[in-house]
Amino acid sequence: MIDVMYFAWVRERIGLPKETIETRAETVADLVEELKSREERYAMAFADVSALRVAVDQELSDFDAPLSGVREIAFFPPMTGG
Amino acid sequence: MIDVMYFAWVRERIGLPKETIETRAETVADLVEELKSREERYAMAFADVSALRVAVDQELSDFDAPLSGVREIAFFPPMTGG
Amino acid sequence: MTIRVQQDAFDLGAEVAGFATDRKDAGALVTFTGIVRDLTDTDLTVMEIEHYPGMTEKALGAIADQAAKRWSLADVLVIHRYGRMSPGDRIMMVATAAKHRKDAFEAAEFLMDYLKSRAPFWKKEITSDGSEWVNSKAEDEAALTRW
Amino acid sequence: MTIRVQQDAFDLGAEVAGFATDRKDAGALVTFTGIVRDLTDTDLTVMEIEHYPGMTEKALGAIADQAAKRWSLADVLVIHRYGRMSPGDRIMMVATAAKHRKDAFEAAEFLMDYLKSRAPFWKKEITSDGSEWVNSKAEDEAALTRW
Repeated sequence: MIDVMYFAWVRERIGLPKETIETRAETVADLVEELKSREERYAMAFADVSALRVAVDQELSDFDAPLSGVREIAFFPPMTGG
Repeated sequence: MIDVMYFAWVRERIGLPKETIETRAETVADLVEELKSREERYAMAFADVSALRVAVDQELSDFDAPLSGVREIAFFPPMTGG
Repeated sequence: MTIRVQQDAFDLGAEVAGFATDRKDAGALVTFTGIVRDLTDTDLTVMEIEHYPGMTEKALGAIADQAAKRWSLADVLVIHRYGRMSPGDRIMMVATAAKHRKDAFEAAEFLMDYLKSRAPFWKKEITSDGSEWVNSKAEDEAALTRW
Repeated sequence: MTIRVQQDAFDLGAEVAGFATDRKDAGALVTFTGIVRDLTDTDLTVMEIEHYPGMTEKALGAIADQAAKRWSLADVLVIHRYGRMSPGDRIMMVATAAKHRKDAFEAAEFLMDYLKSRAPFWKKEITSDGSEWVNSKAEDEAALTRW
């Protein structure tokens, strides 16, 4: 069970801020493929992962990061703070 | 007639903040020599002109600047504002 | 070191009034304040800022920790707001206090550069024409290579 | 552009509250404040600042003009005090407002570097041991070569 969070336009495209999913995906990239195959809105949100960032357990990470032991994954566009 | 002003430790060594003098000196350096020959306290204040700065009519200037038409000269140590 | 992520407005004067006052060796205080701009080409009515509660505080703390390691600082303050703001409103501020001005300036610029593209905030501009997420700028990412 | 040379204390918060508020394109505000440090090796009781009335305002105005030419600024503020001050007191401040943070930061650093060694102020430290004029630092003169 992993909490998956979405922010900014990723949240808007997918239509929800957070969901808890059961997955056998081994990496972030695997999880993305699994989500894309689920429904069109996921396919649209993840169409270009180079435009996305991922945080694994609240730390910026990479799409090839392993999911073993991870509790929270977040997907979002590049940050625009300040 | 030129107003000559002194600031910081130059003022303290010479013992006054401002005086009006009549001089035939042609440059700032000539004026410094004239003042040094006057009295010991001037000689002491101007002993090392490399440690001094000069402003001519309220603009930072050089010791070889001409005095023709000048109304106000000021001598002081390097600035320490901020 | 103080990190605050809040919806409420803040008062720059009040924030710096008490900042680093117990550190008598701090002769230099630098502040940066980010303000919602009024865009000339459209009528910006609202700026909405979303963030990632939990990660935001951690990310800002990590950036401030890095600054404290790289420069000799008496204190660091970071405040960043989220929610809805209007043109002219203050979005965020950083303050750095140091013995020397060079440390205070560099640390403040470092904090801003990292905060811009490494803290999980997203800006959305809402105008009379609709709303749009602000795109990140290549120059903001490039600014990080300086450090 | 505002230049003030004054004996009275100033309030950083009040100064920036009204600063550049009419320029809605200014999204970045940088301030620097110089504070009288408490020296650890001696007991500094008073800092006395002398200046050259007339020339001071001109010199600060010229430095601010240069900054306004080199960077795209919405506004510039310089306040410098003279007279007697105690440790913890604020000596001076500069503020710069700009569309982008890089301009605001660079202009503030430029103003400080020039103000340090080109504006006619002299500091004297008065301690329990006596009084001494502060020496200018080679690094402050060297800082000017950057611009």
